[in-house]
Parts: sequence; C-alpha cells; structure tokens
Amino acid sequence: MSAIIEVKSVSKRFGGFHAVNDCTLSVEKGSVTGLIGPNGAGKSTLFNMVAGTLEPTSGTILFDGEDVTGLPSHALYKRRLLRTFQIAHEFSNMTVLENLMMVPDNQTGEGLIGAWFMPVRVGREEEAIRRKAEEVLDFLKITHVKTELAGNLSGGQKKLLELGRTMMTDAKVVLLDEIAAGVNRTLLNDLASNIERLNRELGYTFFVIEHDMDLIARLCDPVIVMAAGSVMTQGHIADIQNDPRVIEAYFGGSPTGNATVAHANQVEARP
Amino acid sequence: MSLLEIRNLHAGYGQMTILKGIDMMLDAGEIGVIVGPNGAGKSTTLKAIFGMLNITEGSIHFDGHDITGISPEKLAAHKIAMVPQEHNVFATLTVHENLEMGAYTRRDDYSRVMDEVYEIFPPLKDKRRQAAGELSGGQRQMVAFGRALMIEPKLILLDEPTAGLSPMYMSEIFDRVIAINKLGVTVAMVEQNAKQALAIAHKGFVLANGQNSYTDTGRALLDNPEVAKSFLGG
Amino acid sequence: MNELVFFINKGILAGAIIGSIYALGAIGVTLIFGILRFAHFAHGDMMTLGAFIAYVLAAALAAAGFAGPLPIAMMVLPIVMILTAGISIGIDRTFYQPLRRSGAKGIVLVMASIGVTLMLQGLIRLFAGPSSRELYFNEPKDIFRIEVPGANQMITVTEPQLALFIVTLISVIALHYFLSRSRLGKAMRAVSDNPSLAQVTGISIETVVRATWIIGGGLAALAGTMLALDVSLKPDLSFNILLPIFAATIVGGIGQPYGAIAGGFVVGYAETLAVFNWSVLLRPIARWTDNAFEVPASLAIVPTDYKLMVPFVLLILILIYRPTGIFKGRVL
Amino acid sequence: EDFKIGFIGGMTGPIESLMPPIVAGAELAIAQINEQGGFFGDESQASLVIGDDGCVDATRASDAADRLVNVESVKAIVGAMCSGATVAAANNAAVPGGVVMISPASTAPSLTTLEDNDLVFRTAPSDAFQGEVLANLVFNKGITSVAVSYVNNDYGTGFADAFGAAFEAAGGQVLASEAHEDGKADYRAEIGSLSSTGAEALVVLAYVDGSGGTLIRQAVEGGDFSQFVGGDGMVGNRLGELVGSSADGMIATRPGSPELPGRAAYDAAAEEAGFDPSATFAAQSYDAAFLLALALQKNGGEMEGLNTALREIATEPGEVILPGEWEKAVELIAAGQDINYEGASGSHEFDDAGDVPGVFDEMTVENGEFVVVGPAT
Amino acid sequence: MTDNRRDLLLFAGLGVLFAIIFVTQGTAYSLRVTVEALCYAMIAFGLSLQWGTAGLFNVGIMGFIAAGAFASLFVTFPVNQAFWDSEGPAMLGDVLVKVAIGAAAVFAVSRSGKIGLPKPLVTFLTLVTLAVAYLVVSASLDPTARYIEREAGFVGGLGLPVYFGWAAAGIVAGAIAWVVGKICLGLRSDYLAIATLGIAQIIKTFLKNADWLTRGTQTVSPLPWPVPGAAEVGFTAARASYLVLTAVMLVIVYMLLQRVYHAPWGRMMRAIRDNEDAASAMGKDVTKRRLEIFVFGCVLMGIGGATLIHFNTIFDPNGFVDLNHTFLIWVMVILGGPGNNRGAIFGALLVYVIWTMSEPVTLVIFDYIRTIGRDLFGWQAPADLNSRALAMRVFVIGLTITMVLRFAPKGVIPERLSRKA
Ligand SMILES: Nc1ncnc2c1ncn2[C@@H]1O[C@H](COP(=O)(O)OP(=O)(O)OP(=O)(O)O)[C@@H](O)[C@H]1O
Ligand SMILES: Nc1ncnc2c1ncn2[C@@H]1O[C@H](COP(=O)(O)OP(=O)(O)OP(=O)(O)O)[C@@H](O)[C@H]1O
Ligand SMILES: [Mg+2]
Ligand SMILES: [Mg+2]
Repeated sequence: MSAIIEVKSVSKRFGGFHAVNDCTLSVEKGSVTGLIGPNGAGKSTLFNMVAGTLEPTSGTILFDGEDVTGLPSHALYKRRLLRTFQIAHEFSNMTVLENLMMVPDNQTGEGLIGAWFMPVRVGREEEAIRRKAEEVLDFLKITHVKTELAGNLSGGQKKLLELGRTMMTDAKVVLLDEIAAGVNRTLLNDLASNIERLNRELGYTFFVIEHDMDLIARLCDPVIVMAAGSVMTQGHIADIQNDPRVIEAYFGGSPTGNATVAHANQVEARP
Repeated sequence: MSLLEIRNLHAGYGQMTILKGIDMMLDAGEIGVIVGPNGAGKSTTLKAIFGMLNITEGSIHFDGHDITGISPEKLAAHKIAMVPQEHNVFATLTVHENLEMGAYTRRDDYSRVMDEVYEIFPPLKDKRRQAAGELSGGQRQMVAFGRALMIEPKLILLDEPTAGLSPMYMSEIFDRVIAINKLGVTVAMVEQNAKQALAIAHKGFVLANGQNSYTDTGRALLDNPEVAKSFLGG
Repeated sequence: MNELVFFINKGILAGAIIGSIYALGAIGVTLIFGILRFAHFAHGDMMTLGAFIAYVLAAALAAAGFAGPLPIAMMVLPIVMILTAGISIGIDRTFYQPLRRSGAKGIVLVMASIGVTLMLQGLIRLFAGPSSRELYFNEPKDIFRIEVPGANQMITVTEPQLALFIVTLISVIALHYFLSRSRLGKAMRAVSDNPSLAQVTGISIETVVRATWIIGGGLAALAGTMLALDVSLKPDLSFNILLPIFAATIVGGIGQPYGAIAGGFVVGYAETLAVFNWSVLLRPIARWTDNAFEVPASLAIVPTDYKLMVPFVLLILILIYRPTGIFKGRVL
Repeated sequence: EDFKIGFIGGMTGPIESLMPPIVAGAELAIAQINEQGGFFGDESQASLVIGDDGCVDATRASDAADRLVNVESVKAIVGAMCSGATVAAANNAAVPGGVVMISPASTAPSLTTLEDNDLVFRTAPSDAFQGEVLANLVFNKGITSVAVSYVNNDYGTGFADAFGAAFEAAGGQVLASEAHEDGKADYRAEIGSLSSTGAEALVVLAYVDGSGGTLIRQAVEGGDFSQFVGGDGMVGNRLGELVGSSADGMIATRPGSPELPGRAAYDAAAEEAGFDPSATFAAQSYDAAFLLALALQKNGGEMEGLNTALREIATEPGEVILPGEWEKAVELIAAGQDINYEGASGSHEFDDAGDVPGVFDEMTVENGEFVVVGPAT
Repeated sequence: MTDNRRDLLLFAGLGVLFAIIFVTQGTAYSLRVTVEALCYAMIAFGLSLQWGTAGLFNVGIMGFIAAGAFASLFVTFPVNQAFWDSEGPAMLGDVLVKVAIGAAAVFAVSRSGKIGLPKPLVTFLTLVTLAVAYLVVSASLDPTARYIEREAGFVGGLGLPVYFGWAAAGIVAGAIAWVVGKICLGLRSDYLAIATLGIAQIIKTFLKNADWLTRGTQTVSPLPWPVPGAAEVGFTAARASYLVLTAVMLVIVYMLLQRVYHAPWGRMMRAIRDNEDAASAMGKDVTKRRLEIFVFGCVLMGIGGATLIHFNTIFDPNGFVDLNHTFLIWVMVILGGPGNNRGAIFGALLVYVIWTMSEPVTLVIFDYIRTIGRDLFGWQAPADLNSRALAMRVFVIGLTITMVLRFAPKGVIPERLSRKA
C-alpha cells in the first residue's frame, strides 16, 4: 500500500504559539486511520492544513504523491478530498436539502451560461442530485427536517448534516473531525457501519479525529497519537491504549476514562 | 416540593412547537440526566427552563418560585447557571474574561473559584490571556464549563458538556459534576455519552419527539434493554 | 530654520489636528460599531446636535454675562454630553430598539441610522437654519505662538486645537481602559460577542445598550463641540467628515479605541502630507549647497485637487496588508 | 387667477447656507407686487412656488424644474442656483416646456453657450467678466504674485480660470492655483501648499459661508497670509464674525454698482423685510423675480413670447423703472409705453445669450466689515 | 402561493400609489418619476445581487454609476473635431502606452514571489515599481492634459448610438469591478465596505478633476437620447418611449436574474454568503465566484447609471453624491428585501417615490401648519418657512424610511428561502 496523504515536518504558528510543530505522518491509501490526542494537541489544525483551510507556516503536504501545500480547499476537493468541521459549518440560511444539494461539483447550473440557457439539462441534473440528497437524509434519519433551515437544527443534527455532505459525492479521502461528539450512540453505530462499508466496498480512505475510544477501537487501524503539535506515537489501538505515555497525556489515568464507578455506586445507595 | 418542577411544558421557536408536554422533577441535590436521539428536544428543554423561548403551555418552578418565561438574565440572580450546547464561549474575550463574565452577577470576591477552575483545567491557565475563539474545540468546552461554575450555582444546566473532550477531561467533567453535586448543587445535564452519564445520575429522562418517553432512576434506565437499544447504542 | 517651522506647522501640526478631529469622531463610532455591531451613520449629526446644544447653552450663559478661564462652550461640555447622551438613548428606544427586538440584522440598523440622520438634519435646519455660527462668545480665541530661535516664523496652535489633542488622548485611553478593565466594559464586549450567552450569564442587554449610548452620545457631543470650536458650527460639517471618520475607524480596526486614534492619524496625515509641498524642505539644502540643484516650485506628491483620493488609496493599501485594520479589529 | 412663478434653489446641499436671503429676495419682489395691486390691476396675485435642486444633484434639479413646469404650471422660473442645476433644469424641463428661466446665481461661463431657444437668462454676470475685473483690480494695487485657492465646482473653476488668465495677461504671476473641496473641516494642508510658494496675496474664490470663510480663518490663525483677495462669494458679514479685523484690507469684487439708482430703494425694502440686502445673490434674485413679473405683465400673462417681452422691459430704451415701482410700471405698460427696469444688482441689459454685462463693485474690509470702495473697472 | 398573493397585493398597493401620483401630479411629471425609479431599480438589482445573494458589502455604488455614466458619455457624445485634429490623440496614445507598460511591470513584479523571492521583498519591490510607474505616467499625463484642455477643451465623444454607450457603461463598470474585486474581495464585510467606498471616492475625484477627459466641474450636456426628446415630441411622448425602453431592459434583466437565482448558481452563491470556509471545502472556488457576482452586479449598476444620466442629459461629476447614489440604493434594497428581485424593484419604486414626493408633501404640510397656525392661534409664520420646509424634506424621507423598516425589518418583500420539497 502507498500513502495517500503525507505530512512532512509541517508546522503551524499562531502568533508565537506552535499549534502544530514539525509534524510528520502519513495515511495509507484505503485505510481508516485514527488521530487522537489531548485537547489542543493540534489535530484540527493539522486537518485544516491538509484540507487547505489553513496554510502551513512551514513543511510540505503531499496528496496522492502531489505537492498540495498551500492549495485552497476547493482545489483539494477537486482532487476528491472531503472533510467535516469539528464545529459545524452548516449553511445556516439554507434548507437542509439545499445544504446537501450544493455539494456536487461540475453542476451545469452553477455557471451563468448553463443557468440561463440550458434549463433542461440543469433540471435533469437537479433531479438526480435531489434523489441522492434524499437518500443521504434518510440514512441519517433527518428526513423530517429537510425543508428546515440548517441554522435551526439541533447541535447533533448539524453534525449529521456535516457528515451527510461528505456522502454526496465520490471521494478518495474523507477527513472526519469528531463526528461522534453530540451524536446519538445508536445512530453512531449505523454511521460506523457505513464508514466501514464505504471503506471496504468503494475503497475510500478515512482519516478520523475522535475522542470516543469505542469508535476508534471499532474503526481505526492504525491510530496516530498527537500531543503538543507533533506525533507522539502510532500503532494499533490495543498497543496505544497500553502505552504509558499516551495514558498519561490522553487518558488521564485509566484507558477508558471511566473514573466514575465509585460514585455510581453511591447514587444507587440513595433513597 | 422539588427544587425544579417542570409540568406539561409546551414550547417552541416562533410558530413551531417543539416540546409537546415535558414533565421533569429534580429534587435539591440530585443529578438529572436527559438523553435522547438528536433533535428530540433536549437542548430546547434546557433553553425553555432558561427563558430563552416561547412557552405556550405548562409551568416551570424553581425553589418555589414560578420562573416560567422569566428572562434569562434574571435567572442568574437565582443562582442558576447554564452551559449551552453551541456558541458557549465569548469568542473575542480572553479566557480570563470569559470566566469573569461568568461571575458577572457576583459582587463579592470570587478569585477562589477562579483559581479552582484553573486547577481543574490546567490548559486554561496557559491560555488565560488568549481569546476563547482561538482555542481548540475541547478547550472551549472547558471554558464554558468553568464559566458556569463561577457563580457557584444552586442549579446548573449542562448541555453536552463532554462533547469533544478527550477521555481525560471527560472523566474530569464527570468527577467535577459529582463533586459539585456533593456540595449540594443540583445538576441537570444532557449527554450523548449516555452510559457514563446515567451511571452517575439520580434521575434519568429519555426524551423523544419533544415528549418524555421514559423517566426513571439512572441505573434503571441503563438496565432497561429497550432504552439501551434504541437510545444508548446497544 | 524657517522651513523647519513651516514643516512643523503645515505638516506635523496640521496633520495632528485633522487627525485628532477624525480620531475623536472615530472613537464614538468605533465604540458603537464594536458593541452594537452596526455602522452608526447618525454619528455625524449627533455631533452636530451636541455642538448645537453647546451653542445654545453657551449663548445663554454668555448673554447672562458669565465668563470663565476657558471658553464657555468648553465649560458646559459635561452638561452637553449628558443631554446628548439622553437624546441618543431616546433615539435608540424609538428607532433602533424595536428593530433589535425583531431580530433584524445589522445592516437594517445601518439603514435606520441613515433615516435617523436625515431626520436630525431636517430638524436641525428647521430650528437653526442652515447658516453657520461661532462657538466663541465675547472672548477671543487664544492663539499660542511659540518662537523658535533662528526662525522668524513661529509655531502656531490655537486654544481649541490644544484642547482637541488633550481631549482626544484622554478619551482614547479612558475608553480603552473602560472596555478592557471595567466590569461594565467587559460586559459590553460580551454582549457584542454573543448576546444570548451574555444573557445567560446574567448580563442585562438593555443596561449594556444604554451604557453604550450614554458613552457614544457623550463622545459625539464632545467631538462635535471640539470640532465646532476649532472650525465653526455648521449644520453639515460633521456629516461631511463622516466618511473619513468611518475610514479611520475601519483602518484602525473596528471596536479598537487605539485603532481609532491610529486610523484618525493615518487618514489625517495622509491628507496633509500628500499635498505638502516638499520642495520647502529642499530649499535650505539647496542653499547650503550653493544651489547645486534647482528646487522645483512645487513638489507635492499629488495636486490638492486629488487630495481626496489619497487617504482612500492608502486605506486600501493598508487593508490589503492588514485585512482587519491596524489594530486587528472585529469582524462582524 | 394666480400667477405662479417658480423658484429653484439649492435648499439642501452645499450652498444651503446662502439660500435664505436669496429666497427672501425673490419673495420680497412678489410681496411688493401683490401689495401694489397684483397683475393687470385686477387683483391677480403672484405667488412663488419653491423647488429644491440640491445644488449638485442634476436629477433633483431636473425633477424640481419638471414639477414646476408640468405640475405647478408656473409661468416662469427664477433659478436655478448652481450652474449644473441650471443646465439640467433647462434641458429637461424649462426649454422643452417653453418656460423662461432667470438664474440669479449661476455664474459659470459655460452657461453662455447653452442651447436654450433663448429661454435661459441670468441676472448675475458670468465669472468670465468678474475674473477679469478682479484680476486687474488686484494687479493695479501693486500685487504681482498671488496664490489662488478655488472651490472645486463650476463657480470656482470658471472663476479661477478667468482670473488666472487675466492676471497673467496683466503681467502678474499666479504662483499656484489649486482647487479645494467644499465642506471640509480643515484646509491647513492646502494653505500650506499655497503659502510655500511665497505669494504676496491669497485669492480665495469660494463662498464665505462655506469653505472660503474657513480657509481665510485658518490662514489668519496660521499667520500664513496677510493680504486676501476674494470674489463675490466671499462678500458677506460672516467674514467679520470669523476673523474679526484680521482680514482688513482684503480686496474683493461683487456684481452690482453703488451708483445704481435702484439700490437704495431695494436696500430699504430688504432691511424692512428682515434680510441682509448685501447678502450674496439676494439682489440678483430680487431682480430676477421682478423682471419676470414685469415681463408677464407686458406679455399679458402669456408664456409664448415671454422672452421677447423680457428683453423689452429690461433693456433700453424706455421709461426707467426702479425696484419696488410696480404700480408705476403697470400703468406705463397699460399705456403702451416702453419701460426699462434698472434693478438692484444691475441694469440688466441682456445680450443675445441672455447674459448681463459685468458691472462690479470694488469692496474692501474695514474693521471686519465689507465696505464699498467704488465701481471696479 | 400565499407569498405570490402577498407580493401581488403589495404591488397593487404600489400601483395605486403611482395612480394617485399620475392623477395629482400630471402625466408628464409622473412619467419622469417612473423612468428614474426604473433606472434606480436596475442599479438596485445589481446591489441586491451582490449583497442579497452573495453578502458582498459594496458601498461604492456611486463609483460604478459614475464610471458607467462616463463610459456612456464618452461613447455617445458628439465627436470633438478640435481634439482629433490636434496633437492630443498622439500624446494620449503615448500616455496609454506608458500606463500599459507600468501596469505590466507592476503585475510582473508582484508575481515575482513565484521565482522564490521572499514575500516582504516582493511587497517592497511592488510598491517601488508602483511609485515609479505613477511618477512616469503622471509626468507625461500632466502636459497632455494641459495641452488638451488648452487646445480642444476636452476629448469629446465618439458619437456612437446610445445603445453602444449603455453597453460600454456595463463593460467599463464591470472591468473596474474586476480590478477592484481582484484587490479587495478578500476583505471581510465592513472592511470591504470601506474599501469600495474608497474606490468610489477615487473614481469620482478622478472624473471631477480630469478636465481633459470629462470637462470636470464644467459638466457635459446635453447627452443624446436613444428616443426622440421632449423638445421634438413633447414631454409625455418622449418620456413614455424612454419608459418603455427602460422597462423592457428591466424585465429582461429581471428574467435573467430570476433564472440564475433559482438555479444551482444562486444556491452556490448563497452558500458562499453563509459560510465561505465550508463552501470552499465543498469545492466552490469562493474567490472566483465572488468576483463573478461582483462584476455582474457592477455591470448592472453601470448600465443603470448610464440610463439615469442620459435621461437627465447632463454629466456632472459633482452630482455623484454618496447619499443619492449609494445610500439611497441601499435603502431601496434593504427596505424592499435583499436577495429578492421583486423586493429590489418594489423598494426602488417606493423609495424613489418617497424621495421625490417628499418635496410637495412637505410643502403642503407646512402650508397647512401655516394656515392652521394663522387661523387658530394668530401665528405669523416666519418668512422663510418655505425654505425651512424644504430642509424638512429630508426629515420626511428619514421618518418614512425608519417607519417602514420598523414594520418590515426583513424588507417589505423579504428573501424567500426555498422551502419546497
Ligand atoms: N486561530 C488560532 N489562534 C491562536 N491559537 C489557535 C488558533 N487555532 C487553534 N489555536 C491553538 O492551537 C492549539 C491546537 O488547536 P486544535 O484545534 O488543532 O486542537 P485539537 O487537537 O483539535 O483539540 P480538540 O481535541 O480540543 O479539538 C490549541 O492550543 C489552540 O488554542
Ligand atoms: N432556532 C430554532 N428554530 C427552529 N427550530 C429549531 C431551532 N433550534 C432547534 N430547532 C428544532 O427543534 C428540534 C429539537 O432541537 P433540540 O436542539 O432541542 O434537540 P436536541 O435534543 O438537543 O438534539 P441534539 O442531541 O442533536 O442536540 C429539532 O428538530 C430542531 O430542528
Ligand atoms: Mg479539534
Ligand atoms: Mg442539543
């Protein structure tokens, strides 16, 4: 297997602060790679640079062997790299359906000439895109809000919409930034199955930031751990969970983060 | 008499009704956890308690006072604090100023609470002079939670406080909830990390489609296979 | 030496005076812009209104034979500021508050403030007519002339100009400290950042809005009166300099008091130095070098006709390199 | 029947502060006519219908003129003020509608060549004349180098061109001639640029109530010039309020002539009506309204041929009519006699283009007040 | 459907308003008001497109109107033979060549980052080149300008038919918008606003002082009409035909706009308005698209400006005032409903009627005040009541604007978010 994303000693500075510091990592084609690390480790910043939303201060980023450092994000989209945002970036004054329908590119109706003079062709394309969007909504179980303004969605629904957009078109690589946060666990199970299916059947590569260890354990191999802006270690989740450095920096004592058992018992005891 | 009593609450945004009869009782010193699918109306319930939307029917009482439809800024005076799910920090204010704003209604010396917050969340201490908008997602959650602690509330409403936090801080938040609860603070929280949350809850509420669908002790809900399958992810 | 004095008078001081005028206006604009999140077009006419109130009060006092160490119009300033603040609150109640309540966007408030400015213009002219007036009664305007050794020209500043520098400096610093240190100031920033969260933390939006208008109205009255003292009281004067004031606000960075002064001085000096005749400074060099070269009669960067263009060209250049102003202002 | 006469002025916009006495001038004329029996001795009253041209807004000017012509059906128009407004009003409404206009204030030389079917007149002389007169006056006082600052509009540019050309032709030196924008707070930069030329005198061609006054005051405060020169726009009591006696000795011209036989009558009437007779363009405005009324009387209230009637009553030969002498004029016209109006601001002998020849007062400032020195040549 | 009915009712109301105006103010005058209102509507379309659809805060409308108006003047005004017979064209050609070389040099230097020069150095070199180019060009432009003014007055026009002029107006305004957009569209909201405001002042200052090109403050008139003028066929006929012409143009533009607005193009633009980061991540070239819509909007502004100027037959650079040519249009769009083309038309017609009718209305009101005051209280109105009343005109406008906004803060005909399934 070859690497589809290669990050080579990339740094990002905000003022004097190194959010990402000489970070080198790679994501194998066809893998589901996890990215974990403490809050503020620089994971989202790294994503933003890979996806072209931020420009690195130094270093190079290769996508499918091509140097894409500093390219704007629409150029990366054209190379079929899709991403979600950790803090939902919905188009708040557009309906949920429109939010999805705007995603596919090369729409004839997006050019003035097409919009003016090729109504039939535009109509045909629209029909297909709409059908696709409705499928996605069904899958995410938010069909009932399809004509709602996206700004009026609940927090979790926005995250689902965020994910839904990446399902609107073919992709080579999908970057998922904490899609689990705020999403109902039952639904999350379906999402995870879908990710597995896309990965297996269509060969999508996923690069996933997540704090939910169950999800990471279920989906990701390998897992990369970032801390303080650079890669701390990487490997299989089982090894990671037992790495004392990771436990120290990330899990804070126990590898699952369940420090609450004692109290739970106390609650039981109350009248 | 419960500390927080919500009876037959109907509320919504503009013309649209989202909550169609919610009942919820919390005694002083309890932790109540609200779970449910996305869009069930969990956040809306919290917002309704906080006077942020139109209540068309039903009532909310706090500590014997009718607080139905009272404006949010008055609730702070009742020592109720809330952490909204989204937009829960002042992005252009520094971390320190965010915390100060949390204590806006306090006229006494609150430096002790402030120190405590910094102690719970060490990353905030490093970033105290930085604008909250420049923080990572998880760091913002810490700020939001810390801000709510600043008035030393009697009742704290938390909307998914652990979303986006690393396991370490997730347990930190749960620990903190337990700790303040032990001091007598009543907690109402919405959580998607439902299993952990219900485990520490005295009461659990499952909402679906703007209505109560299950109400029980946390433990009992966890053990209910029906609930576990449809709402807690098996 | 004469040439140097000339440069101080016509370059440095002239730029500082007009810069202060812009800055003083921009402080009020930047406050309202930053907190209430809209460009308040009526600020110019609020300034005029303030100056008119000062005029009426001062004229009454002057008629009553009142006199003091400072011009009367300056001494009545506190009262004028309070009155103007009251009027701005009234304007807000009647015209802006209903819009805010209905959740209108900032731009709607901008349009409403254009409506308000038109109304103020009409009223001011209805009651006071379009002619111009002086804010100095009975007393002469003091002009300070400082002799410079070796020059027969003198450095000249007038009393209102001196007052203008001082007032501008004090206002900027005071506003900065108010916003960044005081409880109310921080609450004001919090409201502008996220009104609903501010409410959740117990901040009353109405209190904050009222405080903003009190300060904003007071600053407008201050700026208007100082301007009228230096130039003269004309119904259209403040409105005419509203655009440079906005330019100063934005170049400095929205919501940044220090930005207001930086922006004001940038615009002021740009206007002044662009048309400054630099050959004046070459003349002494030519003299010392025994006229080794010929000094052209006029060596201005642009002719005065095009003076208006200069600040705007500069402004665009600055924005290209600092897209949110010199002091990193807010993005609304 | 009422005889409506239109009035288009710059009630809003840059010259708003000049307007009150100008309107008052026209209103005075109308009031006198009505007091003295109105038109045709049958109590037909005259009335003034006012419109606003915004001075610099061609759309508004056309609009105001159009309203007067097409909605109010005025018989004739006094106006407009700013030359651009006059051109717009004429082209869009007055000329196609066949309505005579007399502008009391548009002094731009370009108006002379306007194609107007002989419908557009003015009672203020073209700046081309005044520039020449002022230039000669200044040069004859022994001033050989000047710096000119003019307001950047048709008035200022036309005036400055004429002045500059004449002054250099007379042998003087114009060291700088620079435009400034009206309505600003600060002209120190402009003054600096002008004074750096070392000119003996500062020529300000602007309005004393607008930028002109501010400019002179800032020049005085800065001690840059001690000798000032101005055109008609600078003549006004406002200057004294601004600079006290610091501009004493200023040289200025203004249309009109102290020897005009009608001046005294007009001055008295204006004082009584409560406005400053010497206010810029007030007398011209009075004359414009009076002339139009006379022409209407002469023409039997018809609009067709009003321009011919206007020339007849305004120009020699004929029995002289002075300001305020409406009754007398009506009688003479009724008797079929030719009359010649000699106005408050000139004798108004219109030439082929509808312009009046320049007759100018020489003015100077003494103790902060403008005084007439005598006719300027 | 209910939306459509509401719109219909509103337009019917507006129709009644216009009917009243036609009855009370007479046909000729009312036609003039209508034509001007339609010209403004065309400009309002441009703004509604930029702000309503794409969220671009353009406060430089005046500049684009002025540029369009000038372009049309230059193309349509009769040829000035004196200029073409003089040395002027040759000298001007020389200047143009220098401008072209200067621009090319600046462009080349600003791109020198590509060959690996560090950014600060590139910036510095660009500024230096710009300064040198400015000096060289102005050194050769000054004598040319003076020569032309002396020998020929100004360059005059090309004497082409008016339609060419209007097309040129669109092209020139669009071309300027392209350059401006290239430089400024990266700026956020209010910062973009002040930059465009600056551009407008620069354009105006240039047109006002470039006497050799525009006659400056001496104004150029009469501009030709595309249809027979009032002097030939009378007020009513002339204006009616001008009205038909503008109405036809407006309808065509309206249909084009409606079509793109409801096409994926409109959806994409609204997405960019809502969240540019997300739009970019979804593959939309935000910069290019914004430039596209900015240019498109400015083309409409240029054409609208030219139709307006030709109607009034005078080109007066002093007459381009922010209040009339920028803020008035903003009020039209905001009050009508940004992002809705019907709203733009409605707003333009309504606001323009308020704008013009405020004069007679105020005069009538003050007449009543005078009469009532005299009859009831024996009050002697001040002599200058009429001129003061005209100053109150702006009060009436202001009051109406604030009141309408108060009752329709989202605009009278707000943006319709397509909720259709
Ligand atoms: N615009 C910015 N200006 C200044 N500092 C920033 C900015 N954006 C991010 N940072 C800082 O960079 C660091 C990394 O942020 P990032 O969002 O990449 O963290 P993360 O690993 O995604 O954390 P989380 O899991 O909490 O989302 C944080 O300490 C944050 O404060
Ligand atoms: N501002 C709003 N205007 C209109 N509808 C809204 C608004 N906010 C939320 N809604 C709707 O109300 C319903 C309940 O939303 P709420 O935010 O209470 O859900 P939630 O239970 O908190 O879900 P989540 O777990 O996803 O946060 C959703 O269907 C949503 O579309
Ligand atoms: Mg993150
Ligand atoms: Mg929620």
